[in-house]
Amino acid sequence: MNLLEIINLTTHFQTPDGIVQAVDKIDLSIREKETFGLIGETGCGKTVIGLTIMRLLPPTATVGGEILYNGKNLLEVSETGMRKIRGEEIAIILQNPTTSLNPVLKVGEQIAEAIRLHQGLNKHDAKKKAIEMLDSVRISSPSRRANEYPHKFSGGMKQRVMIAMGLACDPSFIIADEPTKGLDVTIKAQIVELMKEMTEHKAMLLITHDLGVAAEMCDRIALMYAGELVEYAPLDEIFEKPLHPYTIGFLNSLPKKGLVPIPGMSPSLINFPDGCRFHSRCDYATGECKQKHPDMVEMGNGHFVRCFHARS
Amino acid sequence: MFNYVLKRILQLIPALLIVSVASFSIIYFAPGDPAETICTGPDGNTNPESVEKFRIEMGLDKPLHTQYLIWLNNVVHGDLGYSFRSEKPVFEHIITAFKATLKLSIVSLVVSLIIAVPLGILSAIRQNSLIDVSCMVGASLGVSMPNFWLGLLLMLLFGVYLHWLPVAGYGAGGDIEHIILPAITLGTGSAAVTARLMRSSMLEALGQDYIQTARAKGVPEQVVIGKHALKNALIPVVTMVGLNFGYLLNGSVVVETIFGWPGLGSLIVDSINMRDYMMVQGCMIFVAVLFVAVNMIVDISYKYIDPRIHYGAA
Amino acid sequence: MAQHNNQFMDVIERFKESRSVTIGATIIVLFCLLAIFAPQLSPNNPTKACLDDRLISPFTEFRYPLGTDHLGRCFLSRLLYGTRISLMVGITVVSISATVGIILGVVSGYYGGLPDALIMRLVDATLAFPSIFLAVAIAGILGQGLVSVMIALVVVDWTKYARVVRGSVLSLKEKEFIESARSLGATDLHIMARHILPNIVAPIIVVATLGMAYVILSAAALSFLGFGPQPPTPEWGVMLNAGRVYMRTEPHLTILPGLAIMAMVLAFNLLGDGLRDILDPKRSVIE
Amino acid sequence: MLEVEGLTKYYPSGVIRKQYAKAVDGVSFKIGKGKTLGLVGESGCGKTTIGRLILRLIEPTAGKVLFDGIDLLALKRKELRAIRSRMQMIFQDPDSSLDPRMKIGTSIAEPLKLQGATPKDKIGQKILELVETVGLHPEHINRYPYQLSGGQNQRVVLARILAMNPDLIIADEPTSSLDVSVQAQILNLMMDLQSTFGHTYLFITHDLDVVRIMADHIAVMYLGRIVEIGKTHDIFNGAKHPYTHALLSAAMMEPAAGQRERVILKGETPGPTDIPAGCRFHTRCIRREEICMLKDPETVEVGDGHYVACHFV
Repeated sequence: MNLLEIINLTTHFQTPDGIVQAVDKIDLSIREKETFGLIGETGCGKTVIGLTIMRLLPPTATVGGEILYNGKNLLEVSETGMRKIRGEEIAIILQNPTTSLNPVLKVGEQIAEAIRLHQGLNKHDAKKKAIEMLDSVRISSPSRRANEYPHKFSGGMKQRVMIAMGLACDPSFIIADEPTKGLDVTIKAQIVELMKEMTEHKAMLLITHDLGVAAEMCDRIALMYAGELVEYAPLDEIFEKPLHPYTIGFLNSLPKKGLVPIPGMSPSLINFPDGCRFHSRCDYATGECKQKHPDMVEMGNGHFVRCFHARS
Repeated sequence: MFNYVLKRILQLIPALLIVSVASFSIIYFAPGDPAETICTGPDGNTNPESVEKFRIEMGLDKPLHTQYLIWLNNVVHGDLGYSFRSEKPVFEHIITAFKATLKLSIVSLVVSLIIAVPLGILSAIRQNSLIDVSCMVGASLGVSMPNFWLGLLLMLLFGVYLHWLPVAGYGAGGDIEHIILPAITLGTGSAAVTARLMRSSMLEALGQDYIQTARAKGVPEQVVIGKHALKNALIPVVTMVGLNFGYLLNGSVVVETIFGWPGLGSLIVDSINMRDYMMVQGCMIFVAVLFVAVNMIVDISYKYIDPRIHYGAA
Repeated sequence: MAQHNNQFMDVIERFKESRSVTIGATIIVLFCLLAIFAPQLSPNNPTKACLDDRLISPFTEFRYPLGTDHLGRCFLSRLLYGTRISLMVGITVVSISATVGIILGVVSGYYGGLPDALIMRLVDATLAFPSIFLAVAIAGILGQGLVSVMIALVVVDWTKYARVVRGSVLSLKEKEFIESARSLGATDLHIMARHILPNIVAPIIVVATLGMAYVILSAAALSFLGFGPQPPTPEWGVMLNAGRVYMRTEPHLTILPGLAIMAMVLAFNLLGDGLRDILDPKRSVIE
Repeated sequence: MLEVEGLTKYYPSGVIRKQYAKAVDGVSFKIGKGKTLGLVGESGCGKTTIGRLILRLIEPTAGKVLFDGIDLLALKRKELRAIRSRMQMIFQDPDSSLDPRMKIGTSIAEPLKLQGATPKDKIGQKILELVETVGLHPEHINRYPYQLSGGQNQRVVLARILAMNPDLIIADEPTSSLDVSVQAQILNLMMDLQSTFGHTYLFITHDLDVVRIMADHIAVMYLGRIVEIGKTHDIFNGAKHPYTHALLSAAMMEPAAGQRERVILKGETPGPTDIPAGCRFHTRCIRREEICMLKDPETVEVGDGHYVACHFV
């Protein structure tokens, strides 16, 4: 059963330089209790997908397509209805915990706020619950810490607070946007461990550029390039049988896999090249790739790829 | 915290010393011999004998640095000398004038905040709307308007043509009718500055990531603005109140002169025109110490407003 | 962003987009033209008194389009010549205080240590006085005249530049490109001239433009209070002060000079605010 | 080529009670000519400070830096300026490494002009050569840094450095702000340049996977001190310090790696102002015993050029 189903989703931004097609005709579905990894490099549009699901986009954005959550199209829900869903049913852990916590509100209050809003607890009980949440994300002496301001917390601890805040109302679906960005290696390992444990029975969309983190946490992985998905498959398939040249190139450019670079740069989201968006950087590109835009095709085993040459 | 206050006070000492030297030297830069200047009666006559007596009495025959130290010692003990016009202690005059200035400043400050803060917030949340544009045009005009001109125009309209309010004067201890026009004149500039600052800091706060966090929690938009954004946006505005005090003191020079308000501003202008240099000297050092103290208090009080500021070792 | 190979063109592009820059710059250009061509545009000698023609109202006599003041001097001519004085005071004070402030600010920020401590204490001491109080005291002691007003304003104004420049230099010093210039073996002088100065031009331009507004307004205030130039000089603040006696019967003597001051100050404020938005590092061409 | 001995930098703090932040606390290592030493550690461990100390961009509190046999810390300002051209640094953030108001070409020309060895009329040609060497197009010469991507700017930085023809290059996290595919491009370029020009590298990073490919030797830092140093192969196959173990196991990859044993450190790194007594790692160490809290461990040699500072080796 799919908890979330995204059909033909398009998010465009109006800017002075032209229309930024951050998300372009994306289809994907997330099952219950599944962790789905969305991987891509800077500026490929992956963060926008999370914000689109939450309907947290600036007014310059136009969205098309459908986002079905439990069969209900989130793009048609009223703003009030959406407010009830945010935090209670779907939570997002935004990237960059340092700027995502309000500097002038106490940490406990920031967690308790969501609890008060959605669960109708009074101030005292909500605070007690907030302290429990801090404890569950392993923050030592949580009742003292709840009364402190965010600047007293280290980067790793702020990320724990963000996780506690996201999970405070026990949502059934979590979007985590680059939860380990900027953290030291040993702290990153702690956070990954914590998130695995805390979200075991929840569905999650993990947005990241870090394949290692995705490999640790995800059941399925999708790769995003220039506003569209180019490949998605169960975790093992991606690592053992990558089919799209971008996926192969991405894997090979990792230091562990020999540091073989992909030549060139990603295109800007304003003008895409004709044909396959990857053709100018691709070793396998043929005349067909320069003219026609490939569709997503299933290769069996739930493995989808957007490439004319995937079978060969 | 204690360390910080101590450090701030220690930092002020060199600046205050320079201030004191500057104020002390006013008498020496003033045209004419200070003793003669001081002993010149309102009729313009000087008595050489009394000048000589005064010289010795005031220690003016001693070397300059000794004179300075004597003077500084007196100042520290609150003795700013005597006004030659009234022959009363300078300090007494200053305190009386300061009370009038304080009254005027507080009323202007309150008026300007009441107008500026809500308008600034409204402009920010309705960015580029008619309200926003007209507020900001108004603010630009307010900042650029010479306050002596505004004062005269208000006087002309409400005092001369409409007879609603007294044209000038202090009334019986600065009563309501008398304070309205000078307070509006004085408050306009700071209201304009505050409204712009309120708007821009609100806009900045609304663009921060934590606003997104609050919305993602399902917090209603009024609460996002009223709690999450406003608390942050007010910090620079409160800082401004400290700066505003300097702004108001500056404005008081002109506004008090126009409206005949017997505060520090008109005191210093009158004293200069009357060549009452002891008084000028006293005013300068008083105003400087006052201004520095206010700035320091504002600085320290940030700690209570902005939890991000550490007053630690660094 | 449009890919100009020229930063200058990018900035020009943004100038055109900014309404406040357009309006401000237009008014300033107009005032400059009025100042330059004041002799040609003035119908009469601005300082020539004619007691027979005292206190003529505007638009009543062809000879005096905007009427005359209490000494029978042509008010339009006086206003036109006043443009010259205000602009001259503004430019002189701003250029002197900016030069002093930039030099001291760069030295203070770049070298730190003792020079920094000395300069900053001097700044602290100057800022310990509310600026108009200090200016009034200085101008009052130096005696009436345009020069004392200008000296007083320079004494007050230089700190602004010193502080802005010092702050910018301190934050630039943290930037890796300064470190890398040092590791290329560049001398301090080379770094200051080639890397630091070009990068602080933007904030200085903004401060100087807003500084023009401040100086013009303050000079008018000091003149209004009687510390400025002596009577025949057509200075707006002086004219306003002279006119207030006749406020009841001839309000134009008060209103017109005030409007002129406000228009000029507003123009510089608009230009400065617009420039600040354009040159703001957060959205600047250096992204 | 480079020999560092007991390098130390304390930052004083506190108005009344003097405290010291021990950013770098007695660090020693050597790098042979044409070799690469990878300096690995987490944020705040002092690795970045070391790079700047070697170039004397900041003055060390104590210690010795020998560059090609010359004691850098004994040099006067002028002599230092002359020798600095032989040591260059590449920084983490390519965008702030270039003067935003200078065109790319001007930036690359600056070192040539400062050095004065290239005749004026040859400078243009030399710039073209350099631009080509680092894989940029000649059309980039007239652009400004904000018009290029992070990876391209990092290439410009490399071109500038090549213009100086240095012996030693200190690379401070040169790719940590770049995407993996771009990181691979830059690292490959750096390795190519090294094999062409014979540069010596001090490669500072938090990423063990990167140094595994780049470095001949690896030094692992924790709170201002090197806790383990050795040949890359020895560190990856026979790490002795528990902190190195933790770093190695925290580097994640691939589901196929199987359920290998994962060491997850508890807690966070203390700040440089309150370095724990005894072994500075004891607060987070899984092998901690009483002695660790009492005694700072000596650095002992456990193999050919492999040194470890731990009581249990």
